[in-house]
Amino acid sequence: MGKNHPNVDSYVVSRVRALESLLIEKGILAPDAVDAVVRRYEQDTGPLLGARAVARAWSDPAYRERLLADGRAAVAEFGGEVDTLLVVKENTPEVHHMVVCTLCSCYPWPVLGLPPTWYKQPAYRSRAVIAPREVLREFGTEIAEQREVRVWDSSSEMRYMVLPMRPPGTEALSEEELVALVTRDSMIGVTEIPQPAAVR
Amino acid sequence: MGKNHPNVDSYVVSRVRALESLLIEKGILAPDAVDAVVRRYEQDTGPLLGARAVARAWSDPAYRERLLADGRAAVAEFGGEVDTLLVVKENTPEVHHMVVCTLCSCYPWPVLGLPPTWYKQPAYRSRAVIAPREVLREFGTEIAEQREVRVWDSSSEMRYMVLPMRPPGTEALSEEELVALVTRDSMIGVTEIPQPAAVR
Amino acid sequence: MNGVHDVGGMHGFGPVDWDEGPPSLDDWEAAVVAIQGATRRTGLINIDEFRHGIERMAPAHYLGSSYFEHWLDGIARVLVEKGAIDPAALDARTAFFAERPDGAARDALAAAPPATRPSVPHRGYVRPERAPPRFRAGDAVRARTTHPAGHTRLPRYARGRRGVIAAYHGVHVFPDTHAHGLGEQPQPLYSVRFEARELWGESAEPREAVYLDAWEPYLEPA
Amino acid sequence: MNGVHDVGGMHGFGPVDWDEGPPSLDDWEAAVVAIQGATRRTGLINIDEFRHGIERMAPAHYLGSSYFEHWLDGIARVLVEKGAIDPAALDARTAFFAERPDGAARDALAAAPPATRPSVPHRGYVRPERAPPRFRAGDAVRARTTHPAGHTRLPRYARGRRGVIAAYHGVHVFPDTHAHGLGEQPQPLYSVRFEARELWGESAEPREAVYLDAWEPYLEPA
Repeated sequence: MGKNHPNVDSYVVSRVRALESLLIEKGILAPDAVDAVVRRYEQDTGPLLGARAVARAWSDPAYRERLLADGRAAVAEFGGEVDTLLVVKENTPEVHHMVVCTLCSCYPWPVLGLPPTWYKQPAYRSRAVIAPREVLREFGTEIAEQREVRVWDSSSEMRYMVLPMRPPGTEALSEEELVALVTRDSMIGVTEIPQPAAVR
Repeated sequence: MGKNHPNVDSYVVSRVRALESLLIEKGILAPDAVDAVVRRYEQDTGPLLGARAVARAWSDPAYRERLLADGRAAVAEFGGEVDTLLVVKENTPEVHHMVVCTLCSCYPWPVLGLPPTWYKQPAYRSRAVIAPREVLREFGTEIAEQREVRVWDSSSEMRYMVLPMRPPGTEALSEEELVALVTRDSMIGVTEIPQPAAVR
Repeated sequence: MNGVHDVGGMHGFGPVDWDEGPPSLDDWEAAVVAIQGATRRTGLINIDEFRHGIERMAPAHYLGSSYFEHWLDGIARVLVEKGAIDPAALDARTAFFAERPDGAARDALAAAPPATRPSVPHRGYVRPERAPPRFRAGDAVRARTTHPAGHTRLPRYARGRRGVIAAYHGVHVFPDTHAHGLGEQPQPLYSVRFEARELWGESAEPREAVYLDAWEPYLEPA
Repeated sequence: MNGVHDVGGMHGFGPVDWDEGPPSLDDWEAAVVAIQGATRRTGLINIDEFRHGIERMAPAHYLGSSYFEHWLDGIARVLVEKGAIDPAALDARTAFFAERPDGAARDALAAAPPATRPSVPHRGYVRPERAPPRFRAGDAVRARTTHPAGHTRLPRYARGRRGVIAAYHGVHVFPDTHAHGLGEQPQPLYSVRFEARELWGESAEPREAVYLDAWEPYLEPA
C-alpha cells in the first residue's frame, strides 16, 4: 500500500464494484477489462518506452531530431502503442523544462506509465507554475539562476515529455545501459540525471 | 439545531473545551466569558440596532444624512456599542447595494447581530461578486435590468450595511412600526422590504 | 468554470509529497481505469465530458479524495446525467457490495452478461484545417478575460495576461463545446508562452516562463 | 496568499443555502467566540494574524468544516506558533474532554484560575495621516498583479484589473504586514469601483460593479 494508497473508504470500493457490475450488465464494460488493466499496468508499468526514446536520442542524432519533431511517431518506432500526440522538450544548459497539468492531471501514460501520486496532487499542480524552482528544490534539483525554467501546462490533448540532458561520463555506455539511467522524474522534468557512480 | 448547526465532530467540541480550559488557566480567558457571549448573542442577538437606524433614517432626513456620513456615530445615538467603522449604502430606484466578504466573512455584528450561516459559506461568498443578480433571484429578489447592482466586498476593517428603500404605503406608520418591517436580509442587501400586507 | 480543480498558482497545499516508489493500482483503482476506458471506448463519455464531470464534484470532496475517486465520481455523474445508469440502481448495488466486501462484480449479475458493445473508432483530436489560423508564431496575444460557468481549458491564472505564440499545432477539437454536447467545433490550437513576470508580477521567480496550449477563441491580439 | 479562502468569482459551490431562521450559537460555538474575543482583548492575536491563521488551514479541511471550526483551527494555530500554548498540552486536554463529553472547561483545572489579564485598549484601525494620499476620488487605478505567499486582502479576482477610486477613507493599519509581525505600517485606504465587465469579461452580468477596499500599495495608476 504505502502513501500511494491511502485507506480508501469502503463505500468507494462498493461503489466501484456496483458501477462495474452495472456496466458489464449493459455490455459497456467487457467482463475481462479490469484484468486487462491490471495486467497492463502491473506488468508493463513504468517509463520504459520513454527511457528507450531518450537513450536512443542521446545515441542517434537523426532519431533525436525525429523525436523532437514528432514524439508520437518517434516513440512508435519502438512498437509501443501511443494514442496521444506527444511533444518532447529537450533540456539544454540554457533551458530546463518541466511538465505539469494544473487543471487535472494530464500525463503521458503511454510513454511513462502510471503517473506518480504527487503529480496528481494539488501541491504539485498549484506550485509548479508559480514557484517551479522552489518545487524543483524539493526534488533536490537546483537549477542555476541563469538557466531558464520553462513549465509546460498540459491543457490540451497533446502530452509533454522532457528529453533530459545526457549525464557526463556516459560516452562509453551502450544504449541499453543508457536506458537504465533514465528515470521517470527526469522525463517529467523535476530531476536531472546524475553522472552514474560507476563512471565517476 | 437545524442546518445552522450541522452535527459537529465530537473532536471539535473536546478541542474547544481544551483550549478554553488552557486559556482560563493562563488568565487569558475570563471564566465567565463564555456565559457573557451566550447572554449577549442569545438575548441581544438580531438586527435590532440596524433596524432602528433604518427606521429613523426613513423618518428623519437629518438622521439619514448623519447615518450615510458616519454610520458608527449615527448608530451610537441609540446607545449601541459599535466598535467598527460602519459604511451605510442607500438603495435607490437607480441602485441596489449588496454586501459580501469574499475572503472571510466580515459582517457588521454590532448592528446586525450574528451572521446567518449562508453569509459565511462559499456559495454566497463566491457568487455574490460574479453573479449577484442570480444570487439575488435565489433570495426571491428581482432587480430590474436598468437598475445598477453594486456589490461591496468587505476587505478592510470597515463594515457595510445597506439602507433599504422604504416600502410604499408606509407613510402612516410610526417609527416603531417601521422598525418591525426592517429585516436583516434587507440590510445585507439580498432582499428588499415588501409593502406590508396590512397597508396593501 | 472557475472550479476548485483550477489550482494553478494557489498557495496552501504544502510541500510536494514526493514518493520515489513505482506507482501501482489497487484493485478498485484498476476497475476505475477499466470503467473509464470502457466509457470512452464505447463513445458514452468523451474526454471533455469526463473532465467536466470531475470539475463539478463538491469542492470539499474534490480536495478530500484521491485521484481515482475523482474519476469514479465524475464518471458516475455523467453516466447518470446521460441516462446510461439509474442512480437508484447504482445506490442499491453499492449497498449490495457494502454487505459483501469481498464480492466481485459478477456476484451481482443475475444472468450471463450480454456481448460487449463494439468500440467506436477513436479519431484523435486533430481535425482538418478549414481556414488559415489567425495567429502565427511570434504574434503577441492576450488570453481573454472570461469566466464561463461551463468547461474550459483556459486556467484562471492566464486570463487577461499577455503572451506570445510559440507554435501552432493545427486544428483541435474544442473542449468548451465538446464537454457540453455542442459538438467538436474544432479550433486552431497554439502553444503560448507567458513570462512568469506577466503572470505573477513581483511574486514571479526569475527566468521562468509558462507555456500553455490555448485554442484560438481563448486569445485576442495584444 | 492565493488560498482556498479566496473564493470570490468561483463556481461550483451550488446555490445559496438560504435559511430564514435567526442564527444562534451552540455552546461550543459560543466558547469559540469568547476565546477569539479573549485573544484579541489581551493583544495576543491581532485581527490579521487571526485571519491568516484560518487561511492556512488545510484546504480540504477549510471547505469541509463550519465557520466556527475555522476560528478554532486558526486560533489554535497562531497560539501554538506564538508559544502561548503547548500543542502537546492542547492534545492531552482534548483527549481529557473526549473522555468527558459533558465536561465543562473548569473540570480540567487543578486549582483556581489566576486573575484574568487586563485588556489591551483597542485603538481601532485608523491612524494619523502623515502624507497626502497618492490617489483622489475619480482617479483611474489598476490593482497590482501580485501573488504574495503571505496574507493579503487583495482578492485574486481584482488583481491586474482597472478601477476608479470611489472614496478615500484615511490611513488604516496594513494587513499585509500586521499579519506577519511586521507592524501596522498604516497606508491610505480607498474604496475602488471595478466594473463587472472589467473583472469578468463577457461573463459579467449587466449593470454591475464591485467595490473593494484597497490599501494604497495594492494600487498603481492606470
